[in-house]
Amino acid sequence: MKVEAKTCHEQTHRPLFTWTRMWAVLVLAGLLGGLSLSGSSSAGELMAPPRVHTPPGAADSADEPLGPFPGVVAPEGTYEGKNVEQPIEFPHDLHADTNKINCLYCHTYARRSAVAGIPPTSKCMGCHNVIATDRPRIKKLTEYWEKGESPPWKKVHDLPDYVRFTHERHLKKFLFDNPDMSVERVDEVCALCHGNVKKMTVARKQKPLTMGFCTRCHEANDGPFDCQKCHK
Amino acid sequence: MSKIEFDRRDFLKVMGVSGVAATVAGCDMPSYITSEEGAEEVIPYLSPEEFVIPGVGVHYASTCLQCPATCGIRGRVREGRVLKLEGNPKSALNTGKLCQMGQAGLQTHYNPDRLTKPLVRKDGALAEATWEDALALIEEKTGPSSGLSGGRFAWLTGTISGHQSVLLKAHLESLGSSSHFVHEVINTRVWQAVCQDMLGQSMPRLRIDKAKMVLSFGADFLGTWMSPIHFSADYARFRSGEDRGMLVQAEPSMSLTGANADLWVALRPGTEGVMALGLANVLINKERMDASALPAAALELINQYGVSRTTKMTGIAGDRLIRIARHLKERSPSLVLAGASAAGHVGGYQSVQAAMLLNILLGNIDQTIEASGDFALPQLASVSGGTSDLSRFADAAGAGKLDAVFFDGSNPLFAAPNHLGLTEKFDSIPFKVAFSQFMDETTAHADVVLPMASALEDWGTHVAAYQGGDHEIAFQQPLMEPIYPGTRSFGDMLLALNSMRNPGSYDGLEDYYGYLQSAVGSIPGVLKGEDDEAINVSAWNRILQDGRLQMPVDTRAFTSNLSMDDMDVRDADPAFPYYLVPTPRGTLYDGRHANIPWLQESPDQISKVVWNSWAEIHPVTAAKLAVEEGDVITVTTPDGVLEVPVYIHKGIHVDVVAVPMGQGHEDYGRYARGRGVNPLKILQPGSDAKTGELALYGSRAALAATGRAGRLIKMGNTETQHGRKIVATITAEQQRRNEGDS
Amino acid sequence: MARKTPKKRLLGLFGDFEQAIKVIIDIRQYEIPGVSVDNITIKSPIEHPEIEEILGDRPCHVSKFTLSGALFGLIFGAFFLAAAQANFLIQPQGGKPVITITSNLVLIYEMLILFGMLATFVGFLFGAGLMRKRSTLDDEMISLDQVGIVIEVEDENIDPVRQLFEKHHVLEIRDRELKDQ
Amino acid sequence: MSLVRNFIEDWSRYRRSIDEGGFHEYEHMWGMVIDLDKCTGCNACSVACYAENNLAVVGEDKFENGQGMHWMRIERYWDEPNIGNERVRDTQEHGASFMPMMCQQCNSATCEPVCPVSAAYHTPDGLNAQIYNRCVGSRYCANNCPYRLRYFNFFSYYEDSWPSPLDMQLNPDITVRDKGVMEKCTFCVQRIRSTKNAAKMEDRQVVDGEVQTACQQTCPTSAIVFGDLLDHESDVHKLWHKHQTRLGTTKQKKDNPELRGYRLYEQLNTEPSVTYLERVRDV
Amino acid sequence: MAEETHLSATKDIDEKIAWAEINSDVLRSMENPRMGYWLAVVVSICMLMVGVASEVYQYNVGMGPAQLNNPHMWDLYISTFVFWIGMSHSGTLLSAILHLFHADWRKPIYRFAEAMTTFSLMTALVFPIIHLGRVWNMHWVIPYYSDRGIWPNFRSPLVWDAFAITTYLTGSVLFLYIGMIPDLAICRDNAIGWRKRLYTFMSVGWRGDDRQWRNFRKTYLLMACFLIPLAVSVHSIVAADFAMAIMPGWHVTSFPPYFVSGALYSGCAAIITLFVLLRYFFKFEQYMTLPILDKTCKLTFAIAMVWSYLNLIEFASVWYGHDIPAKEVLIAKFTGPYSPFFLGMLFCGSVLPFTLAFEKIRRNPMLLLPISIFLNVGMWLERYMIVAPTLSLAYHPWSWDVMWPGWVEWGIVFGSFGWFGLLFLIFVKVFPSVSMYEVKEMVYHRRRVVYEDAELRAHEYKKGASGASSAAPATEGS
Repeated sequence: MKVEAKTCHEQTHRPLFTWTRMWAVLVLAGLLGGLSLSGSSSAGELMAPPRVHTPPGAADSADEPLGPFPGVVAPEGTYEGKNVEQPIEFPHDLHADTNKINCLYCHTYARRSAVAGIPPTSKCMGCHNVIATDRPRIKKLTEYWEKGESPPWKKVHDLPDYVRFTHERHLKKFLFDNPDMSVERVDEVCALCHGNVKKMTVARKQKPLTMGFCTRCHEANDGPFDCQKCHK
Repeated sequence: MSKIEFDRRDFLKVMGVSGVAATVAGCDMPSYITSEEGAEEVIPYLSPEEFVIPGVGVHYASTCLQCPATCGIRGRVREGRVLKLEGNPKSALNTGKLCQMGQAGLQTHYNPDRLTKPLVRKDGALAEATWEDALALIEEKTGPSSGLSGGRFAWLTGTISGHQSVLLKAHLESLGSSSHFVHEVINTRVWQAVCQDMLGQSMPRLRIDKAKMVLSFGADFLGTWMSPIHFSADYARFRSGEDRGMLVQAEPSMSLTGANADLWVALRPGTEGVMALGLANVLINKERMDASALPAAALELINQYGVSRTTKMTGIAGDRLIRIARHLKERSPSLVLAGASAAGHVGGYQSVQAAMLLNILLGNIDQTIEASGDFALPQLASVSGGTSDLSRFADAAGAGKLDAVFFDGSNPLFAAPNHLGLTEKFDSIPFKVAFSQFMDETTAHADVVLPMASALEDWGTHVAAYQGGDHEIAFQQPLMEPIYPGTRSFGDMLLALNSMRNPGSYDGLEDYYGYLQSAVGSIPGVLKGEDDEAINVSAWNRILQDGRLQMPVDTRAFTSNLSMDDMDVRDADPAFPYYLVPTPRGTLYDGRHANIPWLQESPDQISKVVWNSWAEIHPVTAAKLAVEEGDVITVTTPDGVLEVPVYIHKGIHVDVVAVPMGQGHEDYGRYARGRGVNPLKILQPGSDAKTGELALYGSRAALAATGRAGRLIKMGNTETQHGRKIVATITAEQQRRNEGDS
Repeated sequence: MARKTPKKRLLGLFGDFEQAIKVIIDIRQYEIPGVSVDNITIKSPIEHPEIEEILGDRPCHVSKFTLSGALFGLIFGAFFLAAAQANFLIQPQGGKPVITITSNLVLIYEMLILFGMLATFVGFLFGAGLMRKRSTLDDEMISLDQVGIVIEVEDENIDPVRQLFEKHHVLEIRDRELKDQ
Repeated sequence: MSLVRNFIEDWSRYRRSIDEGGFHEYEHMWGMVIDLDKCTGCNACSVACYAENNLAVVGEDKFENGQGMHWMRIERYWDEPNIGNERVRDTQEHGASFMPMMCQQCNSATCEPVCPVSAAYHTPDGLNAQIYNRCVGSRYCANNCPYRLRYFNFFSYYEDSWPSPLDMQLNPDITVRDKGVMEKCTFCVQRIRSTKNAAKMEDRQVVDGEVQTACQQTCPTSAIVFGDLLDHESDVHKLWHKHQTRLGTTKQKKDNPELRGYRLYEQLNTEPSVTYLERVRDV
Repeated sequence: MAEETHLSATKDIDEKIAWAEINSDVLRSMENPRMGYWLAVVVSICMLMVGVASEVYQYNVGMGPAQLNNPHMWDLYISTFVFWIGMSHSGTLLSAILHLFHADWRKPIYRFAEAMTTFSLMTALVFPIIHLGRVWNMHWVIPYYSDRGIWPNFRSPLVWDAFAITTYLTGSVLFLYIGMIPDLAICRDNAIGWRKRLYTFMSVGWRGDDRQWRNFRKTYLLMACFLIPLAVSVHSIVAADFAMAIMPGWHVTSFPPYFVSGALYSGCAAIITLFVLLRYFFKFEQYMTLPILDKTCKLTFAIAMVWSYLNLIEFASVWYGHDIPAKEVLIAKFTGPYSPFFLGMLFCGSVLPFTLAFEKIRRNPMLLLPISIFLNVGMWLERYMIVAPTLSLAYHPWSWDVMWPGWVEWGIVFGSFGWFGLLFLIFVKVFPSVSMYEVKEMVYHRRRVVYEDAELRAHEYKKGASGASSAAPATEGS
């Protein structure tokens, strides 16, 4: 007797619940699941098509969340940076906030080079030859200067070696080419990626500076998407 | 990468630690992690110049010293490091182009095997010493109190020119000596002698670009002969357009130029002159060319070399000879060159002479061979070296005529054939000082070794022996601050040596830079007007920015003094049936670049071998020896034996074995030591009668298979295209039809 | 099914499948009050498809799970892949489509099978009532070579069932209060 | 919803076949012409490439194993495939055939679609890019390159190839590749990048000749011409035009079949951006 | 073994075996195998250690010591990967296809065949991972949501591989597991200690009631239906790794069926090997009988012929297709440095299977062990001959190069056999390697056929071709 030959095709449907309805739900779930799983990457609704540069003004629709200043959508993301021990505890707050020194005065390379640069020691001494010469930190600085050395500052904002980031182009886009901005407000531009350094002494990393952080901002502000633009 | 004016020389400091290590193998980190804060240091400049911006490269002009051609270079400098060398477009000699040796100048500069401290021989061994000790020893042996003077002191250098040459001569004069041996293995001395004798100018300008046909007897003008980069640009013009020139190369083993020839002729070594005379014979007797310009003695000689005799002696088919002659006649102006393989024989002078005779017969003088005149400042002109100085030096040293010798820029112990017995003679000199960047064969035998700054850290002026059109002084300036504080500038050393002999002679000059500036300032009309006191700084800066200083060209015409001697062709010795050719290649050159990893790994242009020596033989020879590619053979001359793997190709005369020079270092850096063989060592004695140059191409050898397979490391695993269209070739006729305008 | 009267579960172990079949046939024929074929469970060491004939059709929903899983895989795969490609930061510029149908078909096919199989498995777990607390009314011999019949009966109807079992040479009978479960 | 918009827009966005003229929204299309008649095989380009691109010197043993890293290599062939029908002679009468080979920057590259992680992709500049830090090292791209122009870091060369102070020479504009990464000629993308950067800073277009690749810059005979094929005034475009080589076809339709321009293995439909001009010999 | 040959010479299984005996025989195998088993375990561990050491070295140093080079970017890793993927097709074939065709002789042997599927897949999975230059980034091949907005390249056949293998692994594990649940319940009822807990957990409360059996039957059938096209697609996709490439010798249309047939072939050969070994280790002479071995050999022979045919087709299409580079590769396979391997592959793959045409050999386990191993050597060579010669000789002659694998590569390949062996040996020790409930079914039905339902059997047999015929035991005189 070939008992196995009898497969169970004589089953009758007993509608426990409607399968058609369930399949309709499935279609929807698949569609939404597929779309959202892959598409929810990055800035959600802000996702602009990466290739076409929309003409200026077109992006300024009202539902665009406002950045810290006109013409830019601030990159999202925060980071709790650790305190870096520097050879001299440089007070950014004192210089940039209290004394209202423009960021670009010291980080002068930012507008003409890929790197912003640490100011040369001669620049520090330019003022501190006369100002606050009795403070311990300045004494330490003077010591270095007299030895003919620069203080070995520690890098706080460091990108991996395969990443190319240029300060000059970002400043050009957000500051110099931005009709709503003036050079005096450069600190707001810097703050996009460096956090509010004005309120710190030694700079702390406050933004994650990850690729996602970069790409989200590039999406929101129509930056380029070519991998080779940033990866070397 | 904008070019910014050079302002101050002391600004080539390496910036910060992290500036140097800017690119470390950083690929390992996944990109969702960023670098840790505070992990790296960034050290700013103490007080920067306006034009130095971190992250922006600046170009500085200088001069390449990788070979004697003195091409202009520009170095890309960033954060105080020189990153890349490029040709200097302002240089008339190389117009922005550079060869592989020039590119590799960086690795001479950054070489890990550079000497960093002075060495002094103590108890038979070299030991580290301070500069003060070393200089004190030199003062003791060669200073005024040493009693050394006259011919008992000598300098042995490579090709030297410019203000270094001036100071060196001053030093020799201060010792009352005139013994300056200038040694270059790869040289054009015979050519210069022939030009001097026949045309009255040793370095006439060669207009390859104007020629419609170039017949070259072993002149590897694209590889190592005279000024290869200059000639390469000329060659490009020669090859383009409707009048695309024809290149015929006759030589025993294929050089880079031969590899580019329309027609490559395998010539029995030493018969270059015979072929030239045979061609002259055909031109006069068959092609009815006007031979009135030639003296009767020459005509008589030419008539002795009829087609059949020439064919028999050279091994070239008669119809081929006639065809070349016909082309020479049709394609006027032409240019006949004779290079190392023609000159490197006992009768080398005559061979080159015959080639020059052919030029005269073809009417090329003042057409493609232009008068170049002498350099306006003869004291700066290039003192070109040769191998005759090597044998003279060996003789002098062997005869015990030398008490103290200074060495710079040359490695005679590597290049000297065994028969000169130079090592023993060298060791017999009581006091030997080597100015060197590296520990090489010569340095290792010296008594005092002074570590020199590299070419990219030093000041200097150079004058090319072969000037490409405009006469120029090439300026060498530092592209970065010395990597090793223990090294010193050669110019500074010359100044120190001079002041050692004549205290106070160069007072008021801070260093060689100061000397150079004042010396250039003393050239009328360059930095100062007639009655200016001070130097025009911006003019000086402009010179440094250009890296070149134009000098007025002397337009002295040729004088003609035609003579012709009979060929001196030696017969084969049946015990040594093959000719040994030590091939010069523009890679390791005469061996000085053997410690440059880029060049060791740069495949040879012809055989594509890397990191080793090889012997080129013809397939017929290989069949006789029953060897295949990579098998080791012995190359035996009466002066020694080499064991070397073979590379078999048809670009070589059947009776020739070619071993490239450059490898076989016993004492050099890590990349060179113990690698390959040095063919120069086993060359047979013999020299050109007129110039005294060693007959480098005149050695005979016997070959034998060892039955072992050797290590022949090659790039590429095929010799043919297997029927694919990889390099397609069309005839010049087709090209001429279609490319009239370019 | 209202549970007013106390109920018991009765397990009868039989040495032979044929005997067990006869028990069920008897139950069908004699209609013991309170015992319906629907309340009978047969436990056997091997599969006996032929009992369907006696027990009647019972539902099996695995294939519906399978179909829905496969459909989900198909739709999810299609949209997931296409959306991922369309929203990729860099877009291929070499003149090729962004959403590549051919390669996606291959992947959708795999996704269909993957989700189909997973759903089948889940369906099996649910459908077979696995992953539940193990019934104590069980015997190790069932996994060896004996066949068990489990019948839910009200207390008053237990005796006829016992008699029936014994008539067919039952090896062992166990019972359990239903509220234990 | 921009998500859906991307979806719909991208569906056929780049799908324009060769017959339709191909995709033409490139910013640039960097291309090259190499005149094989001018190329003397001197190797200067190769060493310049080592210097510019931080190429590792692998050493004798690894070179023997075929693990050398010459992005630009000069191949030398001895045969004369199509010049006359002379008998095989016992000397190498017409010299050697030199072939400078670097990444052909195919527009329809075989390496791109097979990369599992999209580390090989096509840029809006018409370049065939390789993102080193994305590479997982499956080496599929190199297997699928008919020109065999991709090189793999079989070892970590950093320590061995650049003993101090050789490491000071390393170009900071380009990463030093670690073990397990595929690399290849990039048409000196760091130079393109910095030139474009300079141009953008001055709000202008890149002009022809402004970007020079290291090999082109050093070539003693100027056999290499490099530029933007989309710029109709560029030398490289003029040469392509003159020799009637075109992108977007597997078989060049030339008015004059004797014109020298050809692309390597065109029949494979890889669309290389490098045109070679045939070598010429006077026979 | 010899003394029972006469007994099992005609019947797939002795229908007189008591069920209790089946239980005790199989359960016993999980406790006290022969010494040979432990020897095999030790050998496997040693082999695995070699592989692990090689991989650790390679991880630290790079892919260089594997002796890969510029044209030879892939070598043993990928060919061995394809080999293991091929091995994995045996379980599916035997179990799913024969299940659909109701060939009941599969029952005693399908369990270990399925285990082989799973474990050879697990072995295969190792290779594409360790052949990556940067193993630590392997997860980039998997499509997952990332902050960076980048995805794998769905056009790459390697990504298809990742999808296909994951699916296949999931599927085969499920298939193996579902089929094992009733047996796990048996184990549960007989085990103590940790085994009890393990089996209790894994048998998910199987009680053998009719509802479970009903769903089980349906599920098993559905899984089989999924697995067959899946197995075909998996190996087609693996073939696509090559066929999608532009390289001569790879870019072949017939590759997918060729690969599938090769896979079935090597899988069957491996089943023979393991059949003989398990039969010996666990004294399974009563269940893994010679007639079943005989049938397996016949199947292997048939597939070998299909494979040989596809081989010839491939040669012919290359030869007459006149694509020069492809032809060069083909000629080089016959004459070049790889020719010993290529001819060895043809011998092992196409000539050696003819030995299976003889019944005496088919029923001689001692002979079949080496033969089946050589068949698999042939199949391994086949994969190597697909990968290596094409890489040696492709379009660009300048890069032609012959490269022989280095010690690291050999070490890892060697280790993979240890890895597979260890997994398999652990499996057969922990889980019943013969399906008890199905052998019981087999015995049950046979018994009914032989003693009770001779007439019915005759009737069914006449209906014949309706699909059940293969189940009819080829017995003379009942």
